[in-house]
Amino acid sequence: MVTYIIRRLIGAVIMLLVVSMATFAIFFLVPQLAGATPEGMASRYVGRTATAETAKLAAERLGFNDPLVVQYGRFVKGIVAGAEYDYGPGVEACPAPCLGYSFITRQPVFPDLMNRLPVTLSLAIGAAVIWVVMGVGIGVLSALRRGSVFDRAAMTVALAGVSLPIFFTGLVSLLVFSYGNPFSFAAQGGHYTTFLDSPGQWAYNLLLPWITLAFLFAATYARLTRAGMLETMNEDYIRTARAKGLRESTVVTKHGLRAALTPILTVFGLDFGLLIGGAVLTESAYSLPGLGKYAIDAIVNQDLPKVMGVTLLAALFVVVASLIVDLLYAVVDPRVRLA
Amino acid sequence: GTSTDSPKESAGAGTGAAAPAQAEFNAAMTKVFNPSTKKGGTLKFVNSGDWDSLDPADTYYGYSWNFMRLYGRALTVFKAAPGAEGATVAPDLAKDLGKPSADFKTWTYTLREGLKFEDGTPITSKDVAYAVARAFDKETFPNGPTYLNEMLDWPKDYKGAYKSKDADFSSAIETPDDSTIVFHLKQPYSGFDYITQMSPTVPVPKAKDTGAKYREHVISSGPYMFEKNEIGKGFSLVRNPNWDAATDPNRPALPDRIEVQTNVNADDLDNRLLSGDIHVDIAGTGVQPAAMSKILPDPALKARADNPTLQRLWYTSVSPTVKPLDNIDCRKAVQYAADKTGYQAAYGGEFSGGAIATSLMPPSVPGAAKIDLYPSGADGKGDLAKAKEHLAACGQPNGFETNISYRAERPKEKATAEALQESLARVGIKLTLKPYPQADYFSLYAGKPPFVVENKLGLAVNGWGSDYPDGYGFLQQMVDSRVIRETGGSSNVSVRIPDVDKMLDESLLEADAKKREPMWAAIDKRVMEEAVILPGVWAKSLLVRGQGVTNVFISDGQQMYDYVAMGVE
Amino acid sequence: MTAPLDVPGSATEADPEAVLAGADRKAIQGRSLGQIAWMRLKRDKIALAGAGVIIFLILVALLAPLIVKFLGHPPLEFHREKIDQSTLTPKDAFGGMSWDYLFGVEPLWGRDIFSRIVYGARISLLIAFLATLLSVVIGTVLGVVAGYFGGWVDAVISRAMDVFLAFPLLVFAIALAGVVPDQAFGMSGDTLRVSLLVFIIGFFSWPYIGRIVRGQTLSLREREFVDAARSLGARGPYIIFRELLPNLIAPILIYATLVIPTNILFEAALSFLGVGVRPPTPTWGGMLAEAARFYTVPHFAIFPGLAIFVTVLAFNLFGDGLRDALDPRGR
Amino acid sequence: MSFLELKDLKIHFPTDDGLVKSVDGLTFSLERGSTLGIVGESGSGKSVTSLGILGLHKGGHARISGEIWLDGEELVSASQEHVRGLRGKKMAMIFQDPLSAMHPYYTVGDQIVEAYRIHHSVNKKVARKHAIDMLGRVGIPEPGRRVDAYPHEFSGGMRQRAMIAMALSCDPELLIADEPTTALDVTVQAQILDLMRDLQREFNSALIIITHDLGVVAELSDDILVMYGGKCIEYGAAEDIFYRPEHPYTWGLLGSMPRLDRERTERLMPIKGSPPSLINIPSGCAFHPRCPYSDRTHSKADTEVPALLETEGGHLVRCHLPREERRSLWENEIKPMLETT
Amino acid sequence: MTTPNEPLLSVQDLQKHFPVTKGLLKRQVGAVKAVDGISFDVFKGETLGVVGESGCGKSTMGRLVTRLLEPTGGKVVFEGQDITHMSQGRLRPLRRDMQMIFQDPFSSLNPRHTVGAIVGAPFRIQGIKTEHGTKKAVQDILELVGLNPEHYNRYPHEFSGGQRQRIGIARTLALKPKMIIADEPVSALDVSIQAQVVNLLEDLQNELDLTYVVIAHDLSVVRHISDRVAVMYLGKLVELADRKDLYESPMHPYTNALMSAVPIPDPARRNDRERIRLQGDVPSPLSPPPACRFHTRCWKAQAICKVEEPPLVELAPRHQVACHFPENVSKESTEAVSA
Ligand SMILES: Nc1ncnc2c1ncn2[C@@H]1O[C@H](COP(=O)(O)OP(=O)(O)OP(=O)(O)O)[C@@H](O)[C@H]1O
Ligand SMILES: Nc1ncnc2c1ncn2[C@@H]1O[C@H](COP(=O)(O)OP(=O)(O)OP(=O)(O)O)[C@@H](O)[C@H]1O
Ligand SMILES: [Mg+2]
Ligand SMILES: [Mg+2]
Repeated sequence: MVTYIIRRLIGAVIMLLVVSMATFAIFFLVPQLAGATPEGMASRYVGRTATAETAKLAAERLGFNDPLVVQYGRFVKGIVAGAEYDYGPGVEACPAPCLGYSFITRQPVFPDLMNRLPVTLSLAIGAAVIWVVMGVGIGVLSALRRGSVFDRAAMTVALAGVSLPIFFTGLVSLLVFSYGNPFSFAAQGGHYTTFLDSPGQWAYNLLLPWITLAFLFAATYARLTRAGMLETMNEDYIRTARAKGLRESTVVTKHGLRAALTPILTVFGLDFGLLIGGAVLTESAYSLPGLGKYAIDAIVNQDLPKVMGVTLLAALFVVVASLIVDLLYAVVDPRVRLA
Repeated sequence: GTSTDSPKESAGAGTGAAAPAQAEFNAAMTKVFNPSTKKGGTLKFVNSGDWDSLDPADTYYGYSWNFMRLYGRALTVFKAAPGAEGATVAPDLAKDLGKPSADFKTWTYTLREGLKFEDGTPITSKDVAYAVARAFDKETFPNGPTYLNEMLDWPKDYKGAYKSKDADFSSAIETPDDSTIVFHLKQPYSGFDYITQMSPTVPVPKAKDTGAKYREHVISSGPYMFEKNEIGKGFSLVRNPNWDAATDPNRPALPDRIEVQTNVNADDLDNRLLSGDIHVDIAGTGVQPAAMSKILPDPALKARADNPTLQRLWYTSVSPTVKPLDNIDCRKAVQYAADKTGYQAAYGGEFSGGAIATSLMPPSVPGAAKIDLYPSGADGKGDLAKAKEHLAACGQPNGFETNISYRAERPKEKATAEALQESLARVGIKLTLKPYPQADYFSLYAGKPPFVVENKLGLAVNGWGSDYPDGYGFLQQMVDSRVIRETGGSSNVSVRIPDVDKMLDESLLEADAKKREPMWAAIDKRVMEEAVILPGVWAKSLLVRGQGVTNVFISDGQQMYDYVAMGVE
Repeated sequence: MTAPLDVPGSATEADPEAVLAGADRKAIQGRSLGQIAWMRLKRDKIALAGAGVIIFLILVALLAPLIVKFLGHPPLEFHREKIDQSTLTPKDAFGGMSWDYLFGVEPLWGRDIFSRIVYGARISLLIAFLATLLSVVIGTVLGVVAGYFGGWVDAVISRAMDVFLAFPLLVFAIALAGVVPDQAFGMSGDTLRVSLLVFIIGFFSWPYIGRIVRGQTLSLREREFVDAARSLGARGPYIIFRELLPNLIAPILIYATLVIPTNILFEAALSFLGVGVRPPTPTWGGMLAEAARFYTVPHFAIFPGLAIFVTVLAFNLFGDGLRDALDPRGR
Repeated sequence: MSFLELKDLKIHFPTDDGLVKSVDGLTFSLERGSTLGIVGESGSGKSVTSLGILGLHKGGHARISGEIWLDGEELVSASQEHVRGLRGKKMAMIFQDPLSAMHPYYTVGDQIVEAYRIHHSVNKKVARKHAIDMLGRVGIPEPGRRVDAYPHEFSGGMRQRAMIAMALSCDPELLIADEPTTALDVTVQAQILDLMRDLQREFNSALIIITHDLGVVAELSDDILVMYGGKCIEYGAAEDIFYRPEHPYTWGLLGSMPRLDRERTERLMPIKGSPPSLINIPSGCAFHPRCPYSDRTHSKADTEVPALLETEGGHLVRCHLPREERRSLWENEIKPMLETT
Repeated sequence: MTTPNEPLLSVQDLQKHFPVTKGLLKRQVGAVKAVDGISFDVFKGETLGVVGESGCGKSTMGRLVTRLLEPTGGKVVFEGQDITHMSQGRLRPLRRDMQMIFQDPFSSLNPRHTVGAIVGAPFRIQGIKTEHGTKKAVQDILELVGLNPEHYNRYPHEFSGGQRQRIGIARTLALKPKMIIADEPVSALDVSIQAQVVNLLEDLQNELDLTYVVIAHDLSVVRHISDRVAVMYLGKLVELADRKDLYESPMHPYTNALMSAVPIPDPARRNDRERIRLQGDVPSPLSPPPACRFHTRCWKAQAICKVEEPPLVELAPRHQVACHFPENVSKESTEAVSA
């Protein structure tokens, strides 16, 4: 078990390295292929009145003159061992995990990320609760009443749900339920209150994003659950459970649901992990100051350390989520052996 | 100056005793709207973007300079008064305006008494000198203006307060005593008071300086100080107990508290402003198209709006290095063929966009003259006959193909490109749209001469606003060919006229403002003759007065609401 | 003596027709699995409706110039006379919808929304199809290779798929689409953008197909007909192409149909975020992004939104139907 | 009335391809303490019958008609809830593939405890003790430890034992074993068959054993029912079926089987063709297309469904051939063939 | 049956160990000794039956002989050629002479190929041109196995299990092999169909002069079709003898137990049979018992059985057995062995 976790973590580290290399390459290699010089790249970060001299200095300060490998090595070293940054009057230590500091705002990235994380977490957790309850509930009911009016209606809505782009749903829901028009019951975009400050306001502000995001996922989960449930209810062991004389409700919940939900656990883990890593479209649509918006803003400004930070954090979440899912899976399904 | 949101200068004090203004369109343009001296309340600002930096050495946004005056005092300040008076300079930290030497090369300021930082330590001339010296370090403070770096007579090899730690820079700045500061200029400059109102002269206590991290907590010398600062989200200011109103005639300091939220979706911002949820859209660049379409048809909303003209030109560079635009007739054909009303619409129409421009300098810049070398017909939609004539003269009677670049993230520039594409197509000039990332626009693409040639960027959508209301400030970065760098980065991408460079230098040597002004107009005309800039619109913005805000007015110094004077009901 | 139960004639003891007589063979005589699937599909009205819409959309995309010629105005043509010049929104009610402008006109320039939607279908479908093709090709090749060869090849490819699946794809795609210069790989303009998007989308969605194909290959590989071919002396390529691939076509087809809508959404998302095909070429996502700026004119958002929705829904419906038809377990 | 009686039981499934007549008029009865073997080829409706007796098609889309009398109660018309109450306690079932028939997520013990506690209100501890007891009874070594194992941790034989323990945990009066040994090796099969025989004696329950293996039925059954195409085609005491079979299909089955207990016959005697589809059961006698004697029935074979008639002492046959002809065919042609060396 | 001196197939000390790996680096932690040193000969024209319980290595043996698997050790000689480690390329021509019939008629036919393609595959793969074209050849073969040649263009799913197995047989016959290895050719079929196929195999053998190795777990079937029978237990050959000898006087206790476990379709004999009931299941081939592998279940086992592995020796003419305490053996031969 412990060795399994260690092995998985090693795998995760390798994966994060790959992810970071790819991100790095996009930001350095691609512009270089397009003919950007170190000074040229540095001149993004030196303000509007900079002289060539300043650009050169900046290029040096940012280390753009070094070979890519060296730059990348420095980045990785920062994560592992921390780094030091020249702030003018003195150097400042950026303790590990140091994801670098923004080329533009000169802020260390890590605290920024930690700052944004609660927003995305709030969004993801709230939405996840809604979509799991709704999706799984509807999926189970649909499966049990296969072919009924409810089933058909639910599946039609679900199919529509997975076919709607979230940036469109977001826009329409803002138009209909917000922007100060008569039906509005929800906050406009761009508001975020921390849970600790005011739980009520927190929920009120996130209501619309939650619903929109949850709608999309609930649709997917309803379909998944229904399919899983239909399959499980055809299993031999369900027949056995019935042959024992178990009540149908027990058969469904204790024997059917548990088995049907386990594969959904995996999907959920991945979805949730990806979502924490940045609900890019939702956060853009509702201008929530979460990691996804942070990533987009950073990309627009070509602020590499920020992008690296989010990408890595996002990948980390996926990896951790899938590790947790696998561990949970082993708990839920005794057949799974972690080796 | 900047191609983005332009910095400006600052305001003075007293809201004057103007008569209460009616709530009507443009009510805050020339008069103070809703004047009051009532103190207290929280003034809420929202920014759809974010500051480049809150550090006085490192910021170059007009709104930032406007706002900074709440927590930082420079040597001088724009008067807090509506209209033209707001573009005049008043002493701030200094007792009086600067005292120039006869040759305008030495400027002396004497500080007021009783000035204190937020922590109670007195403000001395050394703090001002230190602030300027640290601002010299562009590596640490890449964003801030560089006027003082270039104007003062710094020692050779001087690298700023950090890298040349104990170096003697008295050749540039002297502080004979704690209340006197003397600036030594390399060349005479009569408008130096405009320079000292810029943020780099806001004093910084050396003991509290943390370099690039100083932005996280700037030590206040003004009426408000930082309470909490979450970069990327917002911050709040509270009263500075060590600020003494007696030393500061320019700032009424009405609200008790100021809250700023950053990175808010622009449309949400407009809605919240209209609904009264917030007081000020701090960027001061005007509302989004959606809000505009709500405001203009609605008299009640329109009465809350102001529509100032900015010292800013939205234009398109026409690159003479790209064939066939190396031929002046081809460039003229572009001038004639362009549909200026489309240009105007692209920026938001006559209210949000601005007035159709016929030359570089907006009428509000001192010395601006009416120059219209390429009249675009009665309806403003271009003079196609003339355009064709010039096309023929250029040897391209059927038109030609070239590219037009713009900043991908800017919908208005995209619309401009689309408008030009459509209007030039009428005479056979085929444009292909080339969006580039904003962050690299000048450094890697449109501002990089070899790239322009290679990629045939005949046209580049561009824009420029003045740092302070002065012809030189408006024109220099736009037309001086010497700012063009082969490695990229300059916002002048098309003007390379030796005459113009010479004229600029000559104007600097002219000490008399009255004689300088016609020189600006001459430069403007000369550039237009070469047809290397296609002027689009002289920008205007549609601003909305927040509900319950008092002392609202727009000054020519800020070209947006003056934030120092504002209070809340 | 007659052995009553044993039809004489040794090897041919069971009369061939009699052997068949037991079951009713008429219904399925001479039908391949594909034909059976088609029969089932034909009975699935909803899937057929989906297919109908898809065909319609493809026709619309192909015939865009013709359709626009008769029913609209060129997609890039300005109609500023339809726009109120101070608010920049359409003058007429309902966003300017009329017989002339079926879906109304865009704010600002007054371009015909109908024709832009029609032309937008080209980009959407082109990118979605090509990207799907790319991901199918990559996914199939790598999936088959991983599944068939196993061992470390499989380990490497599977790891790679994990990495892709853990990637914050959208962020990554935006970053990539944003930094690629204007001219690259000998292409420029729309060609480059389309290729780039196809590459990004296709390249990032292959693991989904790859995983399916790998899994199927793994299970097919265990089937005895593969051993049978090997025991006849068949080589690797023969087994992959002749034995495995025909059996992979069904799952690939199903997943391709189900990946297409995902890719349409992906393209729309990238265009929405401003890194898609460049203006003024109309795309649905791009129109939605514009519409968000002019949200006071709701019809501007609704038509591109509906276009995406209907297209994606059609593919999903058809894909579901196809899966039920091709996958005998599906019922 | 016998302990279990089926009267004209029909179980039909409407499907897309047509109506599947899985069981089409099945009648038989069974006494306590005796064993019935049901044999038939794959798809002849054996499993559907057994699930039908347990009422497990209820609530599904099956169409059920006829009567099932268990210990004086009619089950087809009884409410679903009532039948559920009988399951496990009154009647229980052992399934073919114990691995898929046991829930993979619960321990063997839990699953037995669950079965026990449905019908006995005892606390978990008591139930667990009972489960350990049962596991011991069916010959699982170290039941105290094995009770906490999961099904996948058991070998095939042990799983089937656990399955039996589960089925017997409430002392059911009727036990149905659907191919209980098909998935097992011969040596293990022998163990399980012994076990079932012993347990049946001990519990004195009625046992239905379903299989394709005539050997297995011969080992266990008192009576044998041969199914073909959803119908009973021959029924009788084991000795009748093996020594005096009267239906050509039964002859075919016997002729198809190589036998371990005899030196090899020159040729096996298969039945030609393959089993019918239950959607399109051949008209008349379902077996007629495969029957070598169908031409001797004066063309009744494909028009008239033969009735299940008693020939003598509880031996029932469904065949158009005159009884005399059948007997002489068996005695003169078939039997000698089977015994040739 | 006559036995030529030269065996068609000769297997010597054949071994196959499947490595069991663990961890990221695929460390080998053990091996499944699926086939662990077996030797036998198959002579032209005869049928060798191989029986044993599930997992004892029968299929593995078959696959080794046909070189679908690479042997770990030992030697396979076919027609005088050592094919143990022959490359697949050199093996190709030899494959014409040695063919395999598979157990599962559903998985052994490619569902996407027509019957024509399936039966014609050998021609295509081996690059053989036939006189009247492949189609004619295929149709001839179909006729030979009792299928209607007109079914050439049908797909496997249109056939019943027995017919499918005939198709599989037809495929093996296409190249006129000398030897056919049949791995449980009838165990997936219903009794009535099973007999059809068994008869077909016999008829083909007579007609085409084939040599069979028939693997099965059904002792009755093996008894019916084999000339000689080999009994396997846990990867080892425990007994190898002519059919009659083996069934009438089995020497190995395991063989004896195996036969007495088979239910006899004769109700009269259900009580009078003398039975040997083995306890427990077959041990795992991962850690087989040492020495005589049967000792854990053997009622005759003594101390020596746990330490010394009995060799496979010929205790009677043409009757080999590997046991320390064989049954049905004349005294002399036992002594001969111990001497
Ligand atoms: N729920 C169902 N819906 C439709 N058809 C069904 C259903 N259950 C069983 N059948 C059909 O009924 C027929 C009889 O099935 P059953 O399982 O009773 O056969 P069996 O005699 O047990 O065969 P085997 O020996 O293979 O287990 C089969 O053709 C099967 O396809
Ligand atoms: N590819 C493989 N990798 C690992 N172990 C294997 C492999 N193939 C077979 N084995 C193991 O080798 C042993 C012998 O398997 P084999 O299939 O030869 O048995 P068998 O006698 O044919 O059994 P059955 O009667 O079930 O077909 C089994 O324990 C099996 O699990
Ligand atoms: Mg069955
Ligand atoms: Mg096997």
